[in-house]
Amino acid sequence: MSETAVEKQSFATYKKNNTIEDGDNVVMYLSRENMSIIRVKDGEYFNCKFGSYKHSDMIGLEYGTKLGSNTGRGFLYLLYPTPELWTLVLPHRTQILYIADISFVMNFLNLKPGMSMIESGTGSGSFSHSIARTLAPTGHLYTFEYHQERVNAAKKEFEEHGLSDMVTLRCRDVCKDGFDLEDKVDAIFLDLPAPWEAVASAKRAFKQNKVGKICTFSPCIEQISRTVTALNEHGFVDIQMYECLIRFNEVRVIPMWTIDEAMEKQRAVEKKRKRAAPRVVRDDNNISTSAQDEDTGSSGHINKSVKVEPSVDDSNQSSAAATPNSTTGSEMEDGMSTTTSTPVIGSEAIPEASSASTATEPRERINPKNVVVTRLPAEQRGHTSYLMFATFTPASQGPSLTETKAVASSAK
Amino acid sequence: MSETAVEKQSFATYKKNNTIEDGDNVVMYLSRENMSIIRVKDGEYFNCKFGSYKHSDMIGLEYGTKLGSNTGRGFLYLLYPTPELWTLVLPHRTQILYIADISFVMNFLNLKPGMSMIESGTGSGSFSHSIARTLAPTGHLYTFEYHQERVNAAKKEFEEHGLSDMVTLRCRDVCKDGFDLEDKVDAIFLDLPAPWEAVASAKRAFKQNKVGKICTFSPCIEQISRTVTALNEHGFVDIQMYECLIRFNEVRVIPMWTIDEAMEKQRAVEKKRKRAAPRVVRDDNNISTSAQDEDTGSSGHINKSVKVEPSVDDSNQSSAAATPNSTTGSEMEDGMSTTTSTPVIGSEAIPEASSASTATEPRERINPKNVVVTRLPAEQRGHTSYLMFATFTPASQGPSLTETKAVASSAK
Amino acid sequence: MAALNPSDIINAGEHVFIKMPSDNVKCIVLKAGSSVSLGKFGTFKANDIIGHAWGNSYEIYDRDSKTRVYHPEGISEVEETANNNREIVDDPSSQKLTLDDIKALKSEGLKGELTGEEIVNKLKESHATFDKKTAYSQAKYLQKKGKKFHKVFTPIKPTAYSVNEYFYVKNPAKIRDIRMDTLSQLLSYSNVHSGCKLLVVDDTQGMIVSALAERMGGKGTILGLYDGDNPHYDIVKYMNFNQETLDTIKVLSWLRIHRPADEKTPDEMQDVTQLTGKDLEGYHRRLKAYNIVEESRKTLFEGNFDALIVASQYQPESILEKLLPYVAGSRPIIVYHGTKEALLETSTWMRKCPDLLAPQLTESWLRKSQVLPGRTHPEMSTWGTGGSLLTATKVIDQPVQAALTKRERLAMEKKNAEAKKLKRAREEAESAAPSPAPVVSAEDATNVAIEEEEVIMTTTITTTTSTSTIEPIDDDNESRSVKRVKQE
Amino acid sequence: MAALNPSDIINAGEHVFIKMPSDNVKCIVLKAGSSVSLGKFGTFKANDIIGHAWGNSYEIYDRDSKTRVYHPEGISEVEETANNNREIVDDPSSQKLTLDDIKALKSEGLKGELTGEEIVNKLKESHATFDKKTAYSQAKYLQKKGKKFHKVFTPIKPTAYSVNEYFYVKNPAKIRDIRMDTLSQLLSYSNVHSGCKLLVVDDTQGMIVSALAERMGGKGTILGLYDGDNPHYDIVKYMNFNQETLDTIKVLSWLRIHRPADEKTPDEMQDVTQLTGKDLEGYHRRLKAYNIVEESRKTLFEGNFDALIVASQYQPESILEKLLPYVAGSRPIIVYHGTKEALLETSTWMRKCPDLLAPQLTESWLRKSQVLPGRTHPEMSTWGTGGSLLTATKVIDQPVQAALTKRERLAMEKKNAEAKKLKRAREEAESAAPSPAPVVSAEDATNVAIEEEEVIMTTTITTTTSTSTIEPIDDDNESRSVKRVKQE
Repeated sequence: MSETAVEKQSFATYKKNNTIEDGDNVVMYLSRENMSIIRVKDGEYFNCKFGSYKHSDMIGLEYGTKLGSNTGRGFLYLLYPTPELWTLVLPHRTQILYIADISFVMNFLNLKPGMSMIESGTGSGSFSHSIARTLAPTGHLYTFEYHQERVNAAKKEFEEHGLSDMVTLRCRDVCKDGFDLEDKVDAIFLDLPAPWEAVASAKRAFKQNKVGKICTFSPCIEQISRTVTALNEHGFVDIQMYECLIRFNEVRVIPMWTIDEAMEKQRAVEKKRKRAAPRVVRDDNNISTSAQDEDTGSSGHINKSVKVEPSVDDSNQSSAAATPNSTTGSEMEDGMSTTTSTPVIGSEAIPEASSASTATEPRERINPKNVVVTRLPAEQRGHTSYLMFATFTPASQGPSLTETKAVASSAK
Repeated sequence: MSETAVEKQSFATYKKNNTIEDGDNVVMYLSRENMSIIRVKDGEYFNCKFGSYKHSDMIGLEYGTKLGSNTGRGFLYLLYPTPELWTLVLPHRTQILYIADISFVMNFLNLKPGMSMIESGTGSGSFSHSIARTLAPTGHLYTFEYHQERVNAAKKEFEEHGLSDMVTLRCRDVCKDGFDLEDKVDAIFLDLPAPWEAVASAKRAFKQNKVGKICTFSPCIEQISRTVTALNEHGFVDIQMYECLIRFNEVRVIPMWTIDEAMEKQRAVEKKRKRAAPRVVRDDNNISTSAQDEDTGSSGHINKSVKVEPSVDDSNQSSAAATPNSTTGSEMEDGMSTTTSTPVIGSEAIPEASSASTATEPRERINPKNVVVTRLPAEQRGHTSYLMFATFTPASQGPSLTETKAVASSAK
Repeated sequence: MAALNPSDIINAGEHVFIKMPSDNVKCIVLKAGSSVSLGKFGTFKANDIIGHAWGNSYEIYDRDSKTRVYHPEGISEVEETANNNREIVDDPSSQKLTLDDIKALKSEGLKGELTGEEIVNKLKESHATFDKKTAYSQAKYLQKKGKKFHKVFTPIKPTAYSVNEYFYVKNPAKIRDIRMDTLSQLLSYSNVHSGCKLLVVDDTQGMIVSALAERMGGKGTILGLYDGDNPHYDIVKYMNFNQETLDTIKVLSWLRIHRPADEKTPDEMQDVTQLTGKDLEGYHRRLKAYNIVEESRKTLFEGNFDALIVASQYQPESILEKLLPYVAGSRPIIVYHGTKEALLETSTWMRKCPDLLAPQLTESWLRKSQVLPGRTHPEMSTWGTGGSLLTATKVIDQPVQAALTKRERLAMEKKNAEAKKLKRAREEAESAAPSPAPVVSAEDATNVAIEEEEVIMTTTITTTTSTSTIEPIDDDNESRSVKRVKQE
Repeated sequence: MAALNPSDIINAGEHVFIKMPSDNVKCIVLKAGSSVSLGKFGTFKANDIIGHAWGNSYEIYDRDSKTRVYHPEGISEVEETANNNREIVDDPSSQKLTLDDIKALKSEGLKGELTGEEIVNKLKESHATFDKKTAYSQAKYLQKKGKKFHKVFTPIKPTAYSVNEYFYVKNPAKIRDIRMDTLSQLLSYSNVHSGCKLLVVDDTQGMIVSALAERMGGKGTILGLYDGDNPHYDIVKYMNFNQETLDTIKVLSWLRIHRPADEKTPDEMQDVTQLTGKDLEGYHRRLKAYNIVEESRKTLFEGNFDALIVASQYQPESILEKLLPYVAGSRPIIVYHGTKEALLETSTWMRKCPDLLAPQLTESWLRKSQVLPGRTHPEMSTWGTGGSLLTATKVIDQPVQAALTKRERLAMEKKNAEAKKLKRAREEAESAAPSPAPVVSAEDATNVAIEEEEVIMTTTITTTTSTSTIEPIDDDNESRSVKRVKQE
């Protein structure tokens, strides 16, 4: 827990007592995809499809506590609101910045307590919260937004989140009207459609006698060259461009049977099936010239009409069906609806019994080796923007100190 | 082995007998970083720093055989030259395409035996070999290069590699003079500084009554929009852009000790050390205000003057030093040269004996869990180019067949 | 006009992917004379596209399901304007038409009473803030609505690429996450070509077998080992292969590699001379099936395969151990798995195997970009896992010994010396050009301590080194330090 | 002018990174009055940069090691020309100057008799094919040569970013491969800020501790547990921290967390009243050291840490087991390792731990681009491994039970019903706008078989489910399906 925390809650630090009190913002964590933020008010309820939760039950609990719903059928966790959680629960008024970009930009710009910074536009305030936390308690954030409604919403949030002392929010079209700040800040972040229009004013806003860093955030490649040109023309140096993204892994445990174990298992299944019922294989739709064979259940050729359509689904792959029971693959598919009317080879005449017997086959007989694997789910967040960085150099301070001294001594 | 192979060696297929014969091209595989290609000639030698190899010793061997050097001190493997190996051994006359781009482009363009294709420019012939292999034996590659010297070199290679029957190589500035091919090809690949200049001629080269695919290969983002515009203007559809690269993993096995195992080990070391010699810790350069302590060997604060400079090198991390002997970390550093003169804390007074005793500590006492891990080495090949694909649509064939029939029947 | 192949034309009875206005792709089997419903986008007559070349898009333009070739207008350049969406609040109520109005429009569109353009124009006119949008947003809005209301569809030809893309997007687990780029690399590493002979264990529902068969063009042999009752090569049917190509694919059950002790030939089971009618027919069917299995066995035991490709749910090394002997020298061994982690143990196993050279574990990275003039950028969502490849080369291990007489060695050394001399002379000529500046060494800094970190050699360390012979040069340098490639 | 902090200025005695014309970076300790040699790029006087603000570049412009602030000309737009390098054969012999000529030029340059520009011009004039190069190649050639012959250097201020970049490029193994982006994410997940209290196990030579300390700005506490004789926090010294910040870093040996049975206090060892002179000094030194260890122990046992960050070569779960109790509720737990594979077991362990919420295993991806007008592209070589992060939140597990009286529930339900009504009304108002078209369903296709793959729910399956209570909603849906983000 923070030593300097005050008991008025702020997203920029923790509360010293780490206890939920009336008026606190609390993140209701149901699952990674289901989080929301509330302000605790005695007498109110938080309702979701997994149950109802009484605010007054939360008061006095330590942050992080698991809380049961009124019925006891559901539960959630009461989390302390951090800028990182805020990014996950905030109401989207615009595209927002996520942790990959937020983190990299803050690191590159070397943000730390006590610095002054410009952000434009404020947007949904996702990045603003992280900046404020990092500059707190002595630094300051100037944030600009041209959209009045967004300004109003953000203003309210900064107040409710205990950040308004260190954030100045202005409604302003910085591309047209500039920042109206001179010799003031250490770092500047521009998330604007045409950042090049704000570069001249940005230059004036930097503390003039020290080094400063600027970052522009542009999704499209066409924005890159115009920004570079503007930065170049205004004397910024060391232009660097990055893309950064995070890959969130799914972790699974899958069994790995050797082919011998799998075959042993399959032979056992086959034996049982033979005992249970004589096997008849039919393929009524088989219009090809190749043999229909009753004995092997397999033909040596693939024919146009062969329609085998097992779906290897995820659960198949990762647990149950990944045990060597793919012998029963086609039986299993019977349980799934297929929209084609083509019969599945070998599936018709197999009695239910055999499939059932497979299910009761003791799975423990052979122990597969388990392997922990990762998978990147499709549709993760990909590209967000190109991050362009440049350096503002302090005004040249005339001759260097040594030269000044030399001049002074020779003047003696 | 290939059934259709003829005994004249070709990079487009295997030899039926899979045997090295006089005149064959053979890849000398010494290591992944050290491969070269030779033409076997009785009486000659292949020389490298690991030994000399007599060509006549190779003749009659099966491809893939491990061959000892003349002295028996070195060996290499005799590999059959494939387009993939060629990419790794060819003389670079230009930037070349590597397997990631080659593979993806071939797949997207749906190359297969019997197709006709244009490639421009030929460059070092890296991609040409893969294309020829894939179109063989009935397809054809038209490849264009404006640089006469490169044309001459590639011509020789195509002949020596048994590809000249299916490759037409022309010295030509296709941007200025076009391909001079009409209604001829199924696919086109353009690796040119200004591919947009070749788009009009490319369009004419496609077989006019069927669908065709074009790919342009451009490293810079500024080339993208000009290419898109040209493709668009010439009626190409379904413009798609990709980047593809391969990540080559280093695989290692590292031991993973629990903290308890590590501490147990360390306590044992410490006990031994105490027995071996009384421990004296001195930090002569310590100009800070904090205590110099002889007993614990550690102080609770970090001071400006504390100079501990152990290098955790790779071998450390992966085998020997990753056993819990970091107790001896500072001793080990004594063996490494440091350019600073600052003494390393705790290293001076420790007798060599203790370090030696650590080394003889039986490592088997605790068995760490081994974990197989991967690492991406730095400086892998990164970006190569943006791959832009588009589709040539066949000329509209007037009214559809059904309409034609309808007209015919109503005319009756 | 160049002559067309049957595969250049849309044929009746084949599988066809239909890309719809929504960008969704549907797979249909195109039956001659049928009508194909695309749901709310309308219906077209199969015969309107059968017999045409692939590649065109079609618009359904009236109630009678008439289609015509649709020529897209192309993407037009849109410039940034001062009109920058500032005034727009995300508020669906800015659309003045009610939901019912829009439904009515849609149904008129379906009936063919309104064209797509007309509907979109109506929407546009009734959009309160449309004029305030930037030109770009306007274009985007119209494109979005246009896609929905224009009944344009595109038949896509099934190829290894398009089939792979279709399943990768729709159900990646079915094909065990193998993505177009990873598959393409597998094809390259396999050196598949017309006429080769491949040994394959394919648990990707035949995705890999399909791609290999396409590259062989009807010449050569693929022998697929399968477990379970049937080879699960569902994907093959989507490829519209002709019989010649289908005949290149042979299969053999893992359980029937070796003839089971109780397996009887049809002749052992029945005396053919005693059979008549239905029984005789059955005998001949069984005989044919039996012969096919026998032929597959023969193909396997003859060996000399040009590649071994394993994409299995089972432990890869247990499969490699069994199948490596059937592969010829200097041929690729490829193991695919949906996750890299599943190949780690196999990779260390490969290192210890004297018959395998240079195992290499790779993953592919693929990124698609949106290509719009003025708005080009990588896609905002990524592909998932694309799978991982472990590749190596089958080699013929043998003891190494000195092979030269003394006289031979002397002759060789003389020759080498001459070659070296020549090379040095060439290098000297080249070095006349300005050479790249070496890194400043610390020794130059005399007045100030320049701190140098120790430069430590990175080498790959494996716990268990190869059991065989010398092993000096080879794999222990896997840290494949690709030279920093500089772009002109 | 804004007031400057000491850290805004280059101070004597501090560590400074010097970026040289070759783009190589050297680390020096800047001693007042000294001369700093940059090897062949010349020598500068430390006092010429001491006391100046960071950020400028300097040119060494004559033999006397004089320096002046260097204003780069900026990158100028270069257009493609018809002159496309076609005639250029890669042949170093096109440079007509001999190696000796060039050496002479270099030494003249070193002596300050020729400026960088003059040397480059001489090279250019003597380059046979220079005029045939494209404008771009010409510019590139000049830039390349210019860098070599202009004696321009840039002092770079050590920050968590620049120090990290320096070591990541120079010796990534030293900092266990932690890259700037991964480190930045660790900082975010840790929620480090002024005044917080952190528990850290840092095997990255103090890279992580340094970055955390920078973000705390001298307020708060970092307690670092170390193994071995000393905390190996070498990186800390590069950061030029003031004493206030250094004082926020406390350390404690793993072996001394619990006072060993045989450990004696200085008072137990010696009777202070009996000591004089050197012995007394020794006693006080020992006492101070002892107190520092005691204070670190106290800091640990007081618990309530605001984060636990582990970057260790040892099995992470064995460390977490010991240290979790000291962390406050709703606080981040972060494990870093250079390889993802080393965290897999820890990840499954975390899933089973009732005190940890939502373990998440991530890797970062970073790509730098070359930014040159007309020639912008991602860099031609990639970064290596950047390490992997496993993060979770410390929670307070407790049995769950119904918490409402019947009357309370009724009141609540009434309230809910009203809220729902309101919400529905709002939704209806919104739905008047055109809704996105749903995907065409297969049922619409009557005449033709539209084949639909089964849509299968992807859920993460773990072999061992949580041992605790209900666990319904929580983690089993880790397949964090980020919605496809569309860019306007």
